[in-house]
Amino acid sequence: MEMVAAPSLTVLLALVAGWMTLGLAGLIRPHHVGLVGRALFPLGALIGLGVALVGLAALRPDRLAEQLVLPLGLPDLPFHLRLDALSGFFLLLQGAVGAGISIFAAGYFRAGEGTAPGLLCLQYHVFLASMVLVVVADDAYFFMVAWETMALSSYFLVTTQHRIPEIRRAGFLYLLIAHVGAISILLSFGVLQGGSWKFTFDAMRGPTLSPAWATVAFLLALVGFGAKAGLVPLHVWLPEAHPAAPSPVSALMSGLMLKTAVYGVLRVSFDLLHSGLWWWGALVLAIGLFTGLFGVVFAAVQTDMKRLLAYSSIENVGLIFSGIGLAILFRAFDLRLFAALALSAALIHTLNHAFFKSLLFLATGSVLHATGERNLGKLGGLIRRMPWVAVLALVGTLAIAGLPPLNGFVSEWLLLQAFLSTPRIPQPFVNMLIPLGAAALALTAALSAYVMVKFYGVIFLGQPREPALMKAHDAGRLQRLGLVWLAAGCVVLGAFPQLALTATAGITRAAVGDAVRMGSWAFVAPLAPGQASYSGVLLWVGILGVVAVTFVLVRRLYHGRVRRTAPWDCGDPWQTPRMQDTAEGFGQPIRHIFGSAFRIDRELPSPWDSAPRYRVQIEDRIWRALYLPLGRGVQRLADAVAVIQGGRLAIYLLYAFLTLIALLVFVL
Amino acid sequence: MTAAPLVRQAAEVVLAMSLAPLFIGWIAQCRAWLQNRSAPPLLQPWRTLRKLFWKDATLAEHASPLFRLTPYVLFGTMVLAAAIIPTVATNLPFAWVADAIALVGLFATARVFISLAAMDIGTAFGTLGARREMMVGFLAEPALLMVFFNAFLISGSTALPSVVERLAAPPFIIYPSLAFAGVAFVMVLLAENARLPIDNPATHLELTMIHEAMVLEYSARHLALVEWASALKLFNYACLGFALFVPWGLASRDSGPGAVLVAVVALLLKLGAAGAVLALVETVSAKLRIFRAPEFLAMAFLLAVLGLLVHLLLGA
Amino acid sequence: MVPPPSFTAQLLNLFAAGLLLISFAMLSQRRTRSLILLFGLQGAILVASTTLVAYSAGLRHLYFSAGLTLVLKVCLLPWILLRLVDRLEAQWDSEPLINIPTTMLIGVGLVIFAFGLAQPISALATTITRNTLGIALAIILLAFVMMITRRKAVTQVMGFLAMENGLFFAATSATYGMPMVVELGIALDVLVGVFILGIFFFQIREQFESLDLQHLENLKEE
Amino acid sequence: MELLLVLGVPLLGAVVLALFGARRHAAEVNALMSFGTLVSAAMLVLRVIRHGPMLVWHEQFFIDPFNVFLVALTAFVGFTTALFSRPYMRIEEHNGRITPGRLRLYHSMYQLFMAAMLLALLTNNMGLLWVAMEAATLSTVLLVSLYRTRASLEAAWKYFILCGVGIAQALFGTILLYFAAEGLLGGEGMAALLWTRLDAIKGQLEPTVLGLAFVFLLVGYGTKVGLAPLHNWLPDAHAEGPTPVSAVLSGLLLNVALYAVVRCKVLVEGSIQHLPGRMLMGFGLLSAILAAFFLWRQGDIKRLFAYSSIEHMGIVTFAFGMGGPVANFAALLHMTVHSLTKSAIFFAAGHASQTAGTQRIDGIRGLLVLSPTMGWGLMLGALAILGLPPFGVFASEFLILTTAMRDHPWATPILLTALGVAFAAIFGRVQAMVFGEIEGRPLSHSPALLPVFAHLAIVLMLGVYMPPALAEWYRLAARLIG
Repeated sequence: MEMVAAPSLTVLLALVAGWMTLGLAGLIRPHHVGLVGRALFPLGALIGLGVALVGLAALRPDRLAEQLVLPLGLPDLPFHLRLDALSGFFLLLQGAVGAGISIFAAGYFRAGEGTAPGLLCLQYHVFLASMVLVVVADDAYFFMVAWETMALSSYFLVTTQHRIPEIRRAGFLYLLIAHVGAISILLSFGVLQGGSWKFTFDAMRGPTLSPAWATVAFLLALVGFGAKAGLVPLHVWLPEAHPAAPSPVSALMSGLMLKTAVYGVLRVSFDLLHSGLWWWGALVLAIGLFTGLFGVVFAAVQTDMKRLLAYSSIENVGLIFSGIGLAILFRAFDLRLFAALALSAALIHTLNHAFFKSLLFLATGSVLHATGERNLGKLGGLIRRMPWVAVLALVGTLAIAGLPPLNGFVSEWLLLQAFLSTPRIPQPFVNMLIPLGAAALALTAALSAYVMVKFYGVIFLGQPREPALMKAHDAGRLQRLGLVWLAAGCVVLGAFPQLALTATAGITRAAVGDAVRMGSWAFVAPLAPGQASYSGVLLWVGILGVVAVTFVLVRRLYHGRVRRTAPWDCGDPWQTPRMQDTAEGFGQPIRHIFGSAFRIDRELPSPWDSAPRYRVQIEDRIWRALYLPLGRGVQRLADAVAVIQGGRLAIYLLYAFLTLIALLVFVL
Repeated sequence: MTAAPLVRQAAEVVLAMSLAPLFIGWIAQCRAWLQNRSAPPLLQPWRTLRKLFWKDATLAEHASPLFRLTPYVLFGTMVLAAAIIPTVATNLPFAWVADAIALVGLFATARVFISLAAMDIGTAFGTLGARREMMVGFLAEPALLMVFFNAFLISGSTALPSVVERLAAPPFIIYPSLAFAGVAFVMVLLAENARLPIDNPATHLELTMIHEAMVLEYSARHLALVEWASALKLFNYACLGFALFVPWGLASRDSGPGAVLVAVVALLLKLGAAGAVLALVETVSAKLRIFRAPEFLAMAFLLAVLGLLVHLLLGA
Repeated sequence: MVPPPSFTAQLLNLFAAGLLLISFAMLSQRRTRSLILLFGLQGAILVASTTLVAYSAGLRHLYFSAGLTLVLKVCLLPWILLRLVDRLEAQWDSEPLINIPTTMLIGVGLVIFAFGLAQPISALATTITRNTLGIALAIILLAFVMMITRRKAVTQVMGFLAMENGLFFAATSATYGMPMVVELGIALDVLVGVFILGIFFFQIREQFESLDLQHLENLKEE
Repeated sequence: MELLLVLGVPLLGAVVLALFGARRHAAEVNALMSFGTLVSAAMLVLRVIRHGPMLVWHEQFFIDPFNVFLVALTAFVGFTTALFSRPYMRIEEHNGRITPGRLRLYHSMYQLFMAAMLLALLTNNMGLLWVAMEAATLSTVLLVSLYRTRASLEAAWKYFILCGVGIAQALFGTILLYFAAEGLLGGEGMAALLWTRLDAIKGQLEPTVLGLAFVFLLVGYGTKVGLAPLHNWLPDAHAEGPTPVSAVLSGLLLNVALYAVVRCKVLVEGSIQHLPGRMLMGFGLLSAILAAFFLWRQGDIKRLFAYSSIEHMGIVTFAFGMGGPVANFAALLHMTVHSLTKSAIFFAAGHASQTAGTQRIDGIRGLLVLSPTMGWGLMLGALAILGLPPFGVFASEFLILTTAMRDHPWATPILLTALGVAFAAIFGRVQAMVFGEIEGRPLSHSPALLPVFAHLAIVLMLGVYMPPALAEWYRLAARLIG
């Protein structure tokens, strides 16, 4: 049977099964941290590497898609699996990043409040496994099963500390939105199967739907996957759930799970719906850009480091989706090369974000362990106490800030290149509006640098804001290993972007029928050599070279004498740590400039009070504008409906009577 | 590839490094003259640098390695930028390593590093300066990108050499969009290089300062590198302006040493003029309140976008 | 020998009219005792009509069901109910939820509706008792209204039983009765039902000190 | 033979328990009898699988895939519920809520109820069907009022009156059916009441009469299905009766009533094409959406899940209304998984409320900490009933929703709203009960959580793997319903 035909899928299934067994093994001795931490999680990391290799193998250009059918599932709809370039890319992402996170987690989880480590291990590996299955599922039912299993396992991981009400609330909101999104995806599949009653993706690729139905399917899918990805206005769960979860889980959710939503959108809009209307692209582009700007602006005013990262995830998802939107737009006008460029940009940013966002979340995890603090206002100066974490976090910070020569810059560069190609679009309004889009993109990128300076500066630099921080300790060996792995990923992808670019070639060829030009070993020149080129590795060489040379020269020609004294600070004699900018202070310009975006309530100290306190709370307008009214509306309806159950028997009989009469009239 | 291009590259970098402080000096002179003060000598910045290099460095006791590394990074990025921007000739090997967008990225890297360094000591002034620098930065960077986009749309390329050659190539065409872009560019330049009306390079101990507040804790060779880097930054911006708006006179790919000489002369003339103009602008304009800065830069940003729209509308 | 079908039909229609009349009377009646008596009377007429149908159509099993009805609805149920009422001192029903004239008006409307509904059907009935279906339907609907408007448990049950009568009438007159097994089953169910109701009455009494349905309005969505 | 056993065992049980129900081992006897029923039902199933549909006893009984699978389901859930009721009732007795005398009543009525439902399922005679339904009502009325509290009496009274009136309508509907058929099949004997006969000639039946008949039958049996707005008895009866009774009411009685409705629909659709389907869809949607909003403001754990039953019955009814092989298949599957899951939930919820000493949701907290198995049982059950994969409920909802999306797109927003609101309502409450700080004390007898996980395991299996035999069986049934 097909088993033979699909070697790598078989291997993949074996790996997944391995994860499952690891998880179950955790249940043998749920409270034994040594077993779980020292044995199971590292093994899980190894399996992750295996998954990455399978993905890599699937990315080879000459590779055809593998298919496999399992004897499970619904009677007429057994589980179908399929491994093509797109799934391969995401497998690579999940495997590589997941491995790093698992290693870190091995050193992170410890017994104590909340779920037992063993159970945690089970949920964790089920989560990983379900994500892998999502990207190889090849029929609607299996996809949905894997998809919801993913949501469910992550929900249990989020609510590990279920005794804390906020965390319960976060988990509830998360699962609710995830579920509604899932139903919407399901309906989209219902449209896609086009009356063939076959829910395999193969069957869906076949029929070309009428534009109206196709639009319905696309929009439903966009809503469903957008809810998972955190597109505004479906983002509200994200800043609640990510901080609530243990840091490795936040890393998984932000780095891997959000990406499955990206995968879903790509699968539906480029594979199942093989043609699209141009305004879909415009819509996705607009939503993406707005989400990006929204996310980064809110990230800038956060005071909780994990919330800050969560909002920055929203931003990056926005950037990814703007890339996807551009790709759809270009495809609609049959500008294949540019579509390929935009798509590659989106994919590469997906990969990059997985690396640096997980890195940063894990770093916050170490900080959390070392200090027990999540509030930026109580951190600071940790670079001296925990150098390892600080240095590795710096890499992540620079990467996510989109600075050359790290990987974050590459994808933004590609995205801007794609934007620059938009004048080719034969649609006056669109290419009039695109410049604004490019502007928004640029603003977002610049703001993310602002956010990251705040993030890094307040946590690691300056003077410790609390005396307790002096006792902070650096991360353990396993944690370091995980961080190093991810940081290395950022550096390598920054130095050799063409690796990632070649990886996406197969995907874009399948999706839009073209791939970007590869350039040479050192250079990236996606469109044409003379037109735009970038070389990460040479930039590295250049900067390091110049720095080294300058350093040596300065030492040689002059001297390296250094005197340590108290900071000068314009001769201001007494300085306390409280004099440095707080997180709120650092966010102040943003509050000033984008004031209309927030709902701010502030407590300003009066000139007379002896112990002046300043408190500011930033709220999301969308929550108040959309979700609270929704909740209130449902409540009101529920109250109205409750009247029906009024408790009086005569009235109940009356209902029955009237129903009878009504039906009789109906049939009359 | 042969050694010749590398030599040319090196020569150009050295030229930039040596001219940058002089350019600062020249602006100072012009300002002095415009304000009827006796001008400092042209070489003053060079002297300052030399003096600073010889001094003993003083560091705050809890300064982290990042703090000590930053000046070198700043200097490195700026030198690299100088290597990318075509100041004299367009056929530079390194120019292909990073295009204009990457150049903006480089500037951003420098900005981030200096801000981090400023926060490292954890003094009131440092963090305040860092915050303001980043604010100006995130407003200026998009504007700068938009300015570039104008040129990109005309030349259909983001690689500076191609841009320059396309713009400089005869016949001479007037691009109305570039007019908008030019104004925007000047505004960005002022903001990015801590000039009036955003920042005042001449002041200290003032709650309004930005750049100076960040480098307060630096001394001796570190300070020297920082200052030199900022001089280079200004120089780079100036050269960028030349490349985009008055690209004439640069030596193109296939031109002999004669052309190079012409180019150098042209560069000097341009620098002279630019310095004078800068000085004039700085003299006539008063320092803005820090929260006027967003408006100022938003204006620049909008001008640039307007330029884009004009270009798309007129197709030129 | 056999009387002309037309005459039987007329008689049957007469009975039917009587039943309808009685259900109107029940609808307007406030005293529980007389309600029960009326119910007995209704049962009696039912028996008469059933025997008539049985005789005219010569169906043996209808005699059985007539007998069953006689025992159950004319003797047993009224007797039980009367005893209950005496034991529970529940002779008087308080003012119904809707006042009597309005109820009457609604009743008339329902009768018209029922007839209108039954018209096309009875047209294709094969039996001599074609027109009675509409009346049966009317009786059922009237009983329904009665259950809705009454406040005391006992009277509500009376309504229930009246409805049951209507059903029985429909069964016998329109279709010459259901098969025997079914008849027995139905009768059994009704009997058991009434017994359970009796138990209920006492339990409700001991819990609420009255059979007033207002006490039974606590379970609701607050 | 098997048939005799299936009907006889529970009847025997009823008698035996009526006589000795107060003894110490009554509960075990109860479980034993239910087990006997299960075994004989299994034999019957095997027989049907081997020899196909069968007509016995002068066609009085008719077993086809449609009802035989319901028989198996009923017997199974009846058995597990008996297992569960053993410790549950012991605890109730220990808490002094009921006396041994009442226990006797409880056990015998339980068996009687089983017998009635099985009869309703197996009979081929529409009249007997009606009788059996009425019998089921009467037996459960006594079960609902078992505690003799004001609330339980009120609930039982409403249940009795509403269902009694409803069932009366059903009878009138049956009479009309008979009336329509006797012209063709002759009044003699019961041919005109036999479903198989009617099914054979359904094409020729008079549409107007059938229309009327269907209305009465739908209102009548629909009252027992709990279709809004005829549902008012349901939450009260579920909340005030003993939990095992709630379990069988939700898990079985509703199914049986729906079974009756569907049988009638099949007949009526012979001469009227779309009307019945439309009515069912309308009722289904209305029930689903109303129930969802009722869920939103529930304070009582058993009422909560009672309303969720209304919602799911609505969904199933909607699916039957849509008709067609896929929808019917999905509806049957949904009936199965719903009754399994819902009874499991009631088991867990019953023990939970015993632990907390209250049915108020805000009185139940931290089950996960107090008793992990109970907590997980409730949590997983709730997740399953909310249609989260890989549980089987999702499988059926998947099919129903996709079908609706293709054939009746206008209905999907309503379903989407209903499912979303229901999810928010139920999940929020369950989470609050399962998680959080501890409240409550351990139980006097060890709770029976085996049934809970047994049911959930089956539901889980149906979600990821359906035995081919079962699937084939569903397909046959779906085809029968047409």
